[in-house]
Amino acid sequence: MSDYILELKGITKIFPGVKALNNVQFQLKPGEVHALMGENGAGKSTFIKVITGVHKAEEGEMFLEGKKVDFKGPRDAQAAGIAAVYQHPTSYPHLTVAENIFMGHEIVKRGMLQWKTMNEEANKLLQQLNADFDSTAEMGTLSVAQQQMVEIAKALSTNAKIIILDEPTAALTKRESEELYRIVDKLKEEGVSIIFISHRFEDMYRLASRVTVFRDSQYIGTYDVNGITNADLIKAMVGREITELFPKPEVKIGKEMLRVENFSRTGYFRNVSFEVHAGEIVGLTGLVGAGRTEVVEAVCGITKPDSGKVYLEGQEIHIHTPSEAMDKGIILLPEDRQKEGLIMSWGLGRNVTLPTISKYAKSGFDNEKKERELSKELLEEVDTKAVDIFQPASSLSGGNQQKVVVAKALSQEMKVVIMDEPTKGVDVGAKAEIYAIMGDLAQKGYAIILISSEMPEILGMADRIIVMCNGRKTGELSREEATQEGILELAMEKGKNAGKEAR
Amino acid sequence: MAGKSGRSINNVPEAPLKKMILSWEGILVVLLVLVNIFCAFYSEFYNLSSLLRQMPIYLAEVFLLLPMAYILVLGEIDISVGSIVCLTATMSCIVCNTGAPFIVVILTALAVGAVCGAVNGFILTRFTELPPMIVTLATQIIFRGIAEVVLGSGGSISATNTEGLILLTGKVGQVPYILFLLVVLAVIFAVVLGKSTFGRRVYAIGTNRLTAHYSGVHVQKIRFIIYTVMGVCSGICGLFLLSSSFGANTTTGKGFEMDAIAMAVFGGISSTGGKGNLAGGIISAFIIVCLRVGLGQRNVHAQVILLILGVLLICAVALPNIIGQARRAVKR
Amino acid sequence: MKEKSLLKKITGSREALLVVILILLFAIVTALSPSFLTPKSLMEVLKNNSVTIIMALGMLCVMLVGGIDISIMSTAALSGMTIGMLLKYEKISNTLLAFVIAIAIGTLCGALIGLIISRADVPPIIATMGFMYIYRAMAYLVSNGGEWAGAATLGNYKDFANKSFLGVNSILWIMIVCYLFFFIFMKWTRTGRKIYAVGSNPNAAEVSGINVKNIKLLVYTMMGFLAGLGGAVHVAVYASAMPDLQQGGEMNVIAACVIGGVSMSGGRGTVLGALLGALILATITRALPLVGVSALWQNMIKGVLILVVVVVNVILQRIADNNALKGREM
Amino acid sequence: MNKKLVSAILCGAMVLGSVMPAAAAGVGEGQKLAMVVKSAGNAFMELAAGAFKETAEAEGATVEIVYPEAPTADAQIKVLDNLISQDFDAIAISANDVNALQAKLQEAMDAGIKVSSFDSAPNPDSRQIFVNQAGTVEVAQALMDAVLDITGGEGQWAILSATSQAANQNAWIDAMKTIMEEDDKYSKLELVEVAYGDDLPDKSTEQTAALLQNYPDLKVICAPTTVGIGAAAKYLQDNGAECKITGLGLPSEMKEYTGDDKACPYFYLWNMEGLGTLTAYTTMAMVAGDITGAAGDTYTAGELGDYEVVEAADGGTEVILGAPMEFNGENIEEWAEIF
Repeated sequence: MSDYILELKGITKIFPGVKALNNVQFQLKPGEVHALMGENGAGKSTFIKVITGVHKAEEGEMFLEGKKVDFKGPRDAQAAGIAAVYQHPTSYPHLTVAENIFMGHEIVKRGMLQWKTMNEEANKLLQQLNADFDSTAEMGTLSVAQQQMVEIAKALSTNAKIIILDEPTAALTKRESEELYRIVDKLKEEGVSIIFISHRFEDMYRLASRVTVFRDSQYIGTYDVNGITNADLIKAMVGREITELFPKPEVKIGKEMLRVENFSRTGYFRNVSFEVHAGEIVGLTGLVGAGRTEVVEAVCGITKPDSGKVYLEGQEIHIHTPSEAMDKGIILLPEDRQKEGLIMSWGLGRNVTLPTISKYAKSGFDNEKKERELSKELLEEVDTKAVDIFQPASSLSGGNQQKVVVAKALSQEMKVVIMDEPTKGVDVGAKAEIYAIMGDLAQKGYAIILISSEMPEILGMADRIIVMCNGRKTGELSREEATQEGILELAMEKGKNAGKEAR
Repeated sequence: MAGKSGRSINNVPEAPLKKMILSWEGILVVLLVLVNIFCAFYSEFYNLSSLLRQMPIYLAEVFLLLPMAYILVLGEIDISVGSIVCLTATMSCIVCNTGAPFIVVILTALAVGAVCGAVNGFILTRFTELPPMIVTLATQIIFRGIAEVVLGSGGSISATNTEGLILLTGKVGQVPYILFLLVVLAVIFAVVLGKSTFGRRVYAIGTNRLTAHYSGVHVQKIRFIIYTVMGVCSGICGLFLLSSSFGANTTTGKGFEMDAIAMAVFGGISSTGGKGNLAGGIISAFIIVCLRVGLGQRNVHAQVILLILGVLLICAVALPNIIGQARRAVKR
Repeated sequence: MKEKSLLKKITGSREALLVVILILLFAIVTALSPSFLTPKSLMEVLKNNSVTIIMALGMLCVMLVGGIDISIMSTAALSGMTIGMLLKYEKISNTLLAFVIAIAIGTLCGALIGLIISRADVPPIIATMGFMYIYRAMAYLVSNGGEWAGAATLGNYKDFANKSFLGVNSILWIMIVCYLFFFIFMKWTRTGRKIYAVGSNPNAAEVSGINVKNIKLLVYTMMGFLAGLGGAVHVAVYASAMPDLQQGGEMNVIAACVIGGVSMSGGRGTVLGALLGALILATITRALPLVGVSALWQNMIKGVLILVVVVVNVILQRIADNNALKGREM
Repeated sequence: MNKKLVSAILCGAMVLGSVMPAAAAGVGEGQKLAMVVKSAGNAFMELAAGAFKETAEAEGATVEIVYPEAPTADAQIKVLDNLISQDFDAIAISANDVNALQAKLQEAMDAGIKVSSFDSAPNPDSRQIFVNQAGTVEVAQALMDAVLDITGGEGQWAILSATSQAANQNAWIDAMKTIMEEDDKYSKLELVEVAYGDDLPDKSTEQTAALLQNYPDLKVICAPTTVGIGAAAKYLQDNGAECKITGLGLPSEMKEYTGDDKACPYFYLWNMEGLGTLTAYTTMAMVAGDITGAAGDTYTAGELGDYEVVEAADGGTEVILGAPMEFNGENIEEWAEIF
């Protein structure tokens, strides 16, 4: 009998044109929580898909409890007791929670699905996870965190011996992450082995006993979590040292640029007021679903607010469409790069120039030469790792995609820049670069609103922090007075000012 | 700027000529030549003058292809155009019979078409949840239904004042006016789609509607404009049909929407949106016209011609995919 | 929690809404023409729209996976015409055999479409448009260029539609069996739920080990099966087979599904919804001549009614969503 | 690349589509004739087309039967364009619309092609002659008398037509209305509605059902269209309705429903094959220069006998095949074998 419940040796996986994994190895001890880290594009997700049988490796061997196994598809892995919770919830929005949990291993009697039993079983699992929703709820109506919980319930329902969590906390708020930690601890106690992928160091320190690092499709090393420093780990991941993660420059705060007064939209937010000054970075935080994104989307004309006023440089403005906001210099970098920020199948150049194309067009006709020059200039300015401006946005890593989104914003005349979760799913190396760009923009005198759920990011970058809860602004803290605990308290001030308790 | 590595990003495009030859449009041009050679051998009557003489009635449908390409690039579909053609032909015929100046007849056709298109556009932009297919299916029934009501129990109207209509069927030498008009419009539509900022935005909407909206593209406005233009072009089509038959009836333009969509798809414009260009669509329109004329001149059964077109259509879309899959399989 | 249960109520009540619309329609039509609401008349509504009602089931499955099939009536024509000709020239005389042949042809046609769509990645609307021409042309070829198989030549087959088992008309039986089967199949079997899963999130389906391609193949094959059956039913009900039978009828089937709340982008739709949609459409078709709408106006009013039904559906959904938002805690 | 394969398939399909002519000697020697039917898949048309082809080929002519892709005037225009390109001597057409083909048919005539029409006539300006299956008035008269007879002289009746724009249907319906007004013996008949079944079985059935529900005392439905009469007869017979049907139909389609105790006591049709034959002789005579299509011309149509061109009601000229034939319980078996 082997020491390891799962062992992979010499795994190589080739996609057309790319070696996604190059001779990597991995060992998982029974009952341990093992973190798998590395920058985006390092091959973690591909590696997971090899373990779960979604991809088949060209070379290499895999041993489960010492026995060599060869998965032909996801079903084989499932049968062998391996379950994965993927980065993007792989749920079926139109189906119920119970169905999502039991998809693929439904309870069947005489060829008929046993709905009643499945619903009951699902409810039991959900209770174990302290979930606050029913198994007959439709998946699409749940929040991201709740969906994540369903995914975990799904992994549990297969009685898996090995559970793989691929960035489960990326979409979760602090509080929800705590909930997840609790669940993972509980699983560990029950003897389940867990592979945990995350960009967050706090996740790793909190949960894992060992950590394996991948870089550029290669295996770098496996370390004991207690025996490695933060800096060493970053070095292993990035291949170089990062001196300062939050390069917040000292900027003299200028005049008021944007002021929002008594902004309301039924069902999303109510009576939100704030202002931003030139050179200032204002952090807007709160739990997911607190209405942060909705507020700025309404400011930018993407949705319509029911009431409220917006002032730009002291003048009241009326914005009805996104293009009006852009004309006035209010630029939004949307939260979801792939769905809202970029056209993934388009070349980088065209993505960058999409909002501004008519500005340098000659009587409605595109000036392609100028367009190419401009996009090259902007993409180089934010230091995008790209070969040419014609390669599709989908070929870039998350961090570089975010840089393209920034370049797209830079192509416009900016006064106020609103960045919605700019580092979500971005690896640590690229994060630092994005913070640097942010600092740079502030120095140039733009007013910046930074929406983020990541506490260190908010604390590290913002001059002033606005906290929202349940559609209301619950507090405002200066850089000096802000602490993690203080923000959390405001962010969870559920029902304190609201009329009646939810539910 | 911080973290500047001085990395340079290439912004010189590939040689356009090479790209052009290997593209679907390149293949289509070759196919157009082949079809013409084939037809010339197949039918003893197939020559330029017979082609030019027979072309106008087919070309009327090509007017529908032009805006239909935009709609397909948007990732949408309009199956009401055949009915708009019917309604415009009917209304302009009525106006024509009152003895109104011909320019009024033309304006009527365009205006009626524009109104019909705008109705589609209005419903679709107002109720964005509704799929275009079902809305235009309903208006397809409605527009033809209005024509049926207007035409009354005879179901047919005939032009009594044909002076202006005859003008439309005129020719320069052997080349009919309609071909000139079509070429001019085709160039305009193709250039606007391929080279203008408007066209770029249409592709943006068709590829990722949400990103387009976030990037300041007036998604609903553009959709409304395109559906209205679709109506206007249906008006032009209706006008030429009116001039070729000196009348209209309840079956005028029936099934034209499918013909227009088939031409566009054969030309490489994907029905899923964001892909293809009008050059391909127009070449494929001429391939289909030539093939139909050539086969028709040997009196091939109409259903057999449709069968051939059906096979061609599926092959045109399926073969590149199958070849691509095979190539990938071989590489592995 | 409150918002969730409200949303659930709305999505759950889509069918209830349709039932209300149907009852309203019934009430209006009956008020204007009392003879509408008699068992005989209702039976005729079902029988005369049996082809649409049966095929709506297949279209439901196709639309659930985000596809569409506009070739169905050509498939029906090909299978219907084939058995018509076989019966006419006395190659076969057995009614059951005729049904089997028609269904076999339909299934084959559907499978071919499914293969092209699932294996060669051809967009469904394009593939089925091509096959719409192809199968229709084949129906003409089968009919020797345009022969009909009339009542006199169909032998026993034509009596099938008038026979009753246990006091219920045989065509109605076919519908009942189809709907019962699909109701169970879609709700209680793994394969049925896989169809929903593929439509709801194809990528997730792929990852969780569902063979998306085979599911697509399956739904188009089932559609073909029902189209073949529809062709046979058409020949039985009208006692005549013509190569142009049911031309343009595919749009009725699609409209029935959309009215019944089946989403064109996949994932949403129920067997009951498809049935109600088809019944609403059938009632409209039946009612227009009954309530004395002039022949000339019938098409236009039918179109307007379809548009009104789908638009009203959207507006009600919006009102419901809005109410759900208002109910949200702040 | 892949297109080569496609063109190979194409060639195969086209060879199938072409027909080799047969040679013989007769009136039509060396003539090249085309017949344009209303649409493919119309059994009724096939009878006339078959007879036309057989007759003309027996006389030495080359014949093409051409089918438009859809039963519309637009599709017929495309077909006519093709025919004009091919140097035909004559075109015999059954028009989908009275006026829509005028421009094309005139172009054909200008190109020296003789234009005859049959079954459904285009307007007088777009044809040189119309071979009328039975005089419009004669048909209307026969149908009116049938209605009078079956109703027993009084009561409600309705018409179930094809489409609202079918030229021949409308002509008969108008003629029937005129006859009804002019003669007192029809005064007790009440025409309650003209319904349109669009030549679709389901719509025809729906319309029949609606007629019965709306007019419970309806005594007769008159359907001058083959699809309509078939669908209505099936509906009436299946439901054992009191109401009877008469009209114009194909004996083979109507065999099941015809007889004294059945839904249809009797109905009419002309000799469809005779129509094809007469059209063939008429067309050949025009090409040969024996007639010009003017009123008063006479010619011999093979075994059908001698015919004279007369003025038609619409101002053009026509030849009339003969009176419509009555099919009833006694002769239906026999005729159902023939067509």
